[in-house]
Amino acid sequence: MDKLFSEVAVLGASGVLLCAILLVWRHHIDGYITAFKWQSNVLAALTAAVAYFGDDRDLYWVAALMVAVKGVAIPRLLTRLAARVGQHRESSPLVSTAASLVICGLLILLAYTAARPLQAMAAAPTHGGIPLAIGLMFVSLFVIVSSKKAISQVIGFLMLENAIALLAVLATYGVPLVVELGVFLDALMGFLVMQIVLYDIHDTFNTLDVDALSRLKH
Amino acid sequence: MFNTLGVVVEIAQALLALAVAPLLVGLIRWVKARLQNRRGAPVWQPYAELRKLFGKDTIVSSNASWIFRAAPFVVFGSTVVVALLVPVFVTPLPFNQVADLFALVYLLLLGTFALALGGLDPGSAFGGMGASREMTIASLSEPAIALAMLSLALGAGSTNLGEIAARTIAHPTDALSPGHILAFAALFIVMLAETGRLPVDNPATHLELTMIHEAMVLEYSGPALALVEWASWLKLTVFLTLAANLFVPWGLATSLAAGAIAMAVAATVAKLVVLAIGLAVFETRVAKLRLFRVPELLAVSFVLGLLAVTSSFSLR
Amino acid sequence: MDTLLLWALAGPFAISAALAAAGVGDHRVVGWIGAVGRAIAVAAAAGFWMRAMGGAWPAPDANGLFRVDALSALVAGCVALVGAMSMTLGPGGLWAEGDSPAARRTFQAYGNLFVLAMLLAVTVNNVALMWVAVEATTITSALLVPLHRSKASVEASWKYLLIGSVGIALAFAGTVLAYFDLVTITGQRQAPATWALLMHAAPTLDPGLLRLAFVFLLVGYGTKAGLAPMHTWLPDAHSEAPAPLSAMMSGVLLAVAQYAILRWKAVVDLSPGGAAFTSQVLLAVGLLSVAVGALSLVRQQSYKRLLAYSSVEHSGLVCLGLAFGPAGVFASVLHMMNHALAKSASFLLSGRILSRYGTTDVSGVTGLARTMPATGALFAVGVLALMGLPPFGLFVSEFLLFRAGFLSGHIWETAAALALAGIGFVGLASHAMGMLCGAGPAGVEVGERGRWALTPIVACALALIALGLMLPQFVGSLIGRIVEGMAA
Amino acid sequence: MTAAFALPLFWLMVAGYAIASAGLVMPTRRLVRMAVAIGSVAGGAGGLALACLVLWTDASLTIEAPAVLAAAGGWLVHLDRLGALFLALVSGVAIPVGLYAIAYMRSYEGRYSTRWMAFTFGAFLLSMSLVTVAANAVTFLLCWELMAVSSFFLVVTEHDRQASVDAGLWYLAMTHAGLLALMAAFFLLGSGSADGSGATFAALRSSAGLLPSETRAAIFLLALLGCGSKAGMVPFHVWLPRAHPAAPSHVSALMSAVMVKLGIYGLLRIGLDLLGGGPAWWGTLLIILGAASALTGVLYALVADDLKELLAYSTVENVGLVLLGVGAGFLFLSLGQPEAAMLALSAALLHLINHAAFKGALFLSAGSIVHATGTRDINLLGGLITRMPWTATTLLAGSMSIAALPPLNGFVSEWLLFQSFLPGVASSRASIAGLLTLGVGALALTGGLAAATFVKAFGVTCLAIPRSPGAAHAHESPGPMLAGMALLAAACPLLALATIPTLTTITGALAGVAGLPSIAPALHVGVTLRTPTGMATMSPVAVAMVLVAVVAGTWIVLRLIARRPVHVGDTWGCGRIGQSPRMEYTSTAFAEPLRRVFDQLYRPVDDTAVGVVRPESPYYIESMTYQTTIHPWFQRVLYEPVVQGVERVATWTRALQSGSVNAYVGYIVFVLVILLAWVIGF
Repeated sequence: MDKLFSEVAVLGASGVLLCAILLVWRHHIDGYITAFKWQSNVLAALTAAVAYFGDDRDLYWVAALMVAVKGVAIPRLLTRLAARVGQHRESSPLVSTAASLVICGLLILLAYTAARPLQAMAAAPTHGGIPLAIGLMFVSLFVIVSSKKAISQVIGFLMLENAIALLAVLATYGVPLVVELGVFLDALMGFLVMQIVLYDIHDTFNTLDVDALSRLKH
Repeated sequence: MFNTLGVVVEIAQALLALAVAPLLVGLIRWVKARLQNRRGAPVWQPYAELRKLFGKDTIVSSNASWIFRAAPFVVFGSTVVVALLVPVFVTPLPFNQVADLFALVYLLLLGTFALALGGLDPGSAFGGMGASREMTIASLSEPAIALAMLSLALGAGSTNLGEIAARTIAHPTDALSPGHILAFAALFIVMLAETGRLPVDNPATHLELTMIHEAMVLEYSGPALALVEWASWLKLTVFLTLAANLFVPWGLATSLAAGAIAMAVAATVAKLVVLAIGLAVFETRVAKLRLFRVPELLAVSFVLGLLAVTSSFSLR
Repeated sequence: MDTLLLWALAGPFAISAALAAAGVGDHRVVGWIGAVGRAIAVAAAAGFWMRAMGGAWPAPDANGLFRVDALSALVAGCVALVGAMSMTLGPGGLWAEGDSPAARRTFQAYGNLFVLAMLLAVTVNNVALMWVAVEATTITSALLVPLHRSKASVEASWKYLLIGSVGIALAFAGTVLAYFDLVTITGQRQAPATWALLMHAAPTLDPGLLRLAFVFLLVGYGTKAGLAPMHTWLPDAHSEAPAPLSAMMSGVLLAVAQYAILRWKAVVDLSPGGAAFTSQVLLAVGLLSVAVGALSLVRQQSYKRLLAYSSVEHSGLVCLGLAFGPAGVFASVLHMMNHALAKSASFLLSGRILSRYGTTDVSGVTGLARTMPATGALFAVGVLALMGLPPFGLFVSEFLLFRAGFLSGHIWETAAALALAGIGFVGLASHAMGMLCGAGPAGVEVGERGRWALTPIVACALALIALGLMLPQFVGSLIGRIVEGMAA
Repeated sequence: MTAAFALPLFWLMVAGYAIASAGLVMPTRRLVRMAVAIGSVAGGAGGLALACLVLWTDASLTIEAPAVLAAAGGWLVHLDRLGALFLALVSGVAIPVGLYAIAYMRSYEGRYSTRWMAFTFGAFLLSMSLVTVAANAVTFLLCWELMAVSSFFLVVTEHDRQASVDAGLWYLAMTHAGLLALMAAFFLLGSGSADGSGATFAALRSSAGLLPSETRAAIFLLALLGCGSKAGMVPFHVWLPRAHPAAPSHVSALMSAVMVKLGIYGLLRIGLDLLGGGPAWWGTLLIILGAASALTGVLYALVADDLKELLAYSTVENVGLVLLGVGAGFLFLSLGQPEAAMLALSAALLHLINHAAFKGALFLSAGSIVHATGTRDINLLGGLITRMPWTATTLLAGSMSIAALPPLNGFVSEWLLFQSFLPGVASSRASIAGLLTLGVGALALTGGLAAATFVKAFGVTCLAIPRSPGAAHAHESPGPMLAGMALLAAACPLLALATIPTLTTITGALAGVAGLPSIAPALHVGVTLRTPTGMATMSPVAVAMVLVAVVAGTWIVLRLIARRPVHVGDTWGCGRIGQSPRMEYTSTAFAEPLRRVFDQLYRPVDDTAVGVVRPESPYYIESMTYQTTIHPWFQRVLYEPVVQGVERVATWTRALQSGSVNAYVGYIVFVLVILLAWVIGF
């Protein structure tokens, strides 16, 4: 049973990470959104699996919320936003796609090293996925650093949140429900505020290119 | 010796210095004239000058203030006080306890200060020029004097003028020690600068580009001028006496016995005459230096003083 | 009683926010209601303060939603005071003029929520809920930065939002890691991660994992605390935000983030070898912050950014102090409090200056002492206090901080911090003098207006002097309790 | 019995200065001025009485308030004799300066806030007084910096003048650097005691001996930086010639006469009292820095055309002289010659007190001149002695004292300084003897140049004919100002006459500090000063009497024998009638010969430009301008590289805030990666 659980956990985590790699490989904002949507859904599925194997009812609610918020609501809002602002392409990213992929690989390697103390205490069957979660964090951070569009940075940030949610699910079978609810509220509110600011940026600068946002210096 | 008699003797020798000063200057002028193939004025000519000046009216510039009038008294007074300190024929003196070598330097500086202010007061360019130059030379000669005196004080273990003289009398060979000789040389150069002799200043000229002391006193007339001139002669006398009696105090009386004093007076007069003639010869031999070469001369004096001190403590 | 205090503390801000959100915020009477309410909140904070001297409430083993100990009471007091002051002086408060009704409502709605989030962050018992509250501070304040819509303020708000969110997400990762440790060790799934439980379990937790967690937490909360090089949002947001918001962000938001760092440091310190690790990391980050803050002051052109960078510097100092043992913690907490007072007052004054001169350029502001005598004098007081000069509180806290550094054996680090603080001093002084002195530019009105609005700032100045010359007993003993609490 | 008065007197002092500060809330300007005057006189009287009580009886004063500022060690006040000596100095100068301020502050009314001036003035006096009574690190540093802050505000009183602002900034920066150094010094001192946090002077004193010698050296150097920058010691003096002229004159007087002395106090307190002296190089360093300060100060004073700047540089000079004595004291102490050390330190402190009198008088006189003429430029003054006879007289008294002319007080202390060097030259190792010999040379050169400087300062300012309308229309200052000036000027001869009691008080204050003899050796026989080695004797009273008698006697005799009339006429102008001010020697002209002599040091920038040339011939020049400026090179050589270095690093730091949000997030990732690597390796 535990072995199966463990395999499912690692598989799920790998799926989540794979979606991130997929995102790095894509160029279109739509592709980003799709990748993020699938990532959230895979994460939700994994959460449900953990709920099932770990026998934790609260986690089902978390999984459901995840699908609702990150799998459905946010991708839709993002799509609308992308359509409104007319930005479809992550034009000329700071780092070429090939190099990005290589860097992501390296970051995941670093994550494995960094997660050594965690693995040392691998008591729960899900712990095999923890390095993947940390790797996902780094990949998300990399996406934020290398994007030239504010909207892709938002997606990178959402992915970072997914990474942490993945970490929470794998490491501790989620945090207590009241916290989880707070986190979801924050995530949703945070996204909404980001969306408002993105509209503001588009209204004032006529673009979502972050290069335009470099007037404040020194 | 710190009794009334001592004080009387002290005052007497200061008065003697005061009385002898014009004669000494007259002697120097006469010797210089002779060396320059002139007949020269008689040696008592300075007395006549003084008498004439004391009998004249005073003209004071309308710009001048009380400083101008007070300065000659301060100059004269401070120089007389210095004369009180110097062992002319007896040593030690009561006043030696009251002021020492360093005090002597500052007393002389008081005179210079007062005279410089007196020079500035009428507001003429000459007075300002003289004051400026006089202060330049006075300030630059200070370190040399200080070191020369330090060397003397080190030799004697005291800065008391009387004791320095007494010590050299007690150890006559000290007068020929290198420290002593170097200090003498340093003091001699300083003396030339302080008393306005060649090659630093020419007391016989009124050429505006070169004069220092004369420029400063240009506005003075009558009794005031007499005081200033007399003070400057006294200053020269004091310096010569210092040179004579601090470095070669042989013959100086150490008691108030009449015989000793008589011999001491004779010795001092002889030494002063020798020094005066020497000074006249020296002045005739050298040309006046440009003002901006004077600091170099004083630097030489400073170095001599430094060497004097060094040899004083290295030979000890 | 304590619950009542809690309600009295948070209630007024909640009510003001609700009123503003309901659209009735823009009314003189409502302004007065808000002001009175905030006064009550400040009184409640003082009540907590008194209460906390007797010990934490409730008892350490309880698992209630809230727990107020000395540290919470102190930071909550600062938040309530600065929050009350800024909300009263800000748009929609009592004296502010010249903002559109919509701006006033927005400011009152989000501003009060912002204060509420900060209060929640320092009183909540659960580490993860604290995180939720800190995240909420970003969300509520980011929308206020572009209150006066301009390109620069929109840009600043984006940077603030993105960097703040990324940082705070990392803090959550750290929280999860520590929680993971706790759950694994205690075997108690769904254990409520309260501070008391964490402190209790800390000695048995895995030191390696705890350090890993601390790295994430420090980077995360350090971003909010304006520690270099995660501080980049700070000068932008502080300089572009409306002055009252800058006052709150610089004055107390940083303190809230420092509160979180301090709490976590206390936990990690209890694990074997933890104290050495935290103090090294804090030293490195703190020194870097002092350096970046101080050096950025030297050639700064905007006075609001000047104040912002000074915040980075002071945040770095607080961080350094945490590395200097118990005496350093004492100094840091005191410094945090002093800085809250001085910096919020200075930022509020910068708002007055901006509205008179119409520019944030240092070179555009001259003759402040002539054109606005009272504002100028108080601004001078604020800047002098920030420069760490007596008779103001920051002198004493810096004195204690540096002394702790020397006595804890960190001589070279402290000496470096001293030198850097000296550079910052000159940087701040030269710009402030350029502003205060000289003749005012043509076309700028001469004479003070709205003197009453200065009363809270005068109170701040007096409080700073009291802290600087006397350091009253109740402050000292409260901070003493905080230091004791760290070791427990 | 007498000890019971100490506490009330202390509170009288505090209350007095508080009254001065209360000028802030006085309703009328007149009341503001009255508050300042009454407050400073009352406070000064209280402080002076308290200081005398401690100096002359067994009384001491201790006030503890451990609960106030408890965390930092609490307020701790303890007045011992060393402190009392300096308290007497502060209080003694406060009284005349307070009187002076009644009238002087009037010239600021309407232009600047005299209320604020009153407030900071009271705070300045109080903090200076408290520095001398502080008995633990926090009290000392707090008062020390309060003193700096309050005086800073006074320096920038004329806040709309760029020169004042620049001066204020230099002052603030230097004084703060000094504070940081002092802070570090105290913390290092405290690191030796078991409870370093308390850091009372008593605890520090007892634990300082146990510190390793490197730490002691570091403490000494830090204290030297901290106190030296306050005292205006070269090379930390750069603020002084800017700040002192910029401040209102009564404040300049206080700063120059008193505040810089507290730098010396700090040095004595830390270096001598707490550390108990050190190896020979401490004294050597002090002597070298003292000589450098003395010479630098006087050389720049000489060429200064601004009267107050001249006085400020002369303060640097005199601090240098004091440091020479202090350095000799340290040196002799390390060589095991406590009696010689006592002589040197006493000479230094005597000079310090004397300097307070004459520099106070000089600055107040300068203030009076500025008040009357509106300019500080000596080149534009002249002829004031007929227009402002009293001011000119006090200026003269101060000038003569500072030029060390007998029979005034400057002469006595400089004489004693000379004497204090002699035992060292006579009885030490060759290296030390050589050093001290050069010290004597420096002392002498300084004395000579100071005389030249003050001939200029007095002569060119007050004598001859005015060179500007301002000077021509000058009027004598009002009574209170004259009273303040007169008090300080009168102190110059009086202190000379009272040398013996003053010196006895000083030796009493120094007795038992560090390794100095606990029973002060008598430095006098009757009214005659006598150095312990018996090398020299001198009686200021007798010199004064003889000098006055001879001068007066000459005058009387001359009145008797030469009763010729006095005519008033034009100054001789080589035949030209009608002398104009343009023919006079100016300040610049007066200093020209010495400026050329020390060309290598001044490195002046000369600029001669031919103005109008007649068309007839290029040699027929109608006008010509000559300009010379001296930029003190200390700033260029020592400070500008530091400033430029900091600015360069600051510019690099600016690059950090590049504006790119990608970079910003990148920094976070970078730090995270670095720290994670650290954890893994930890």
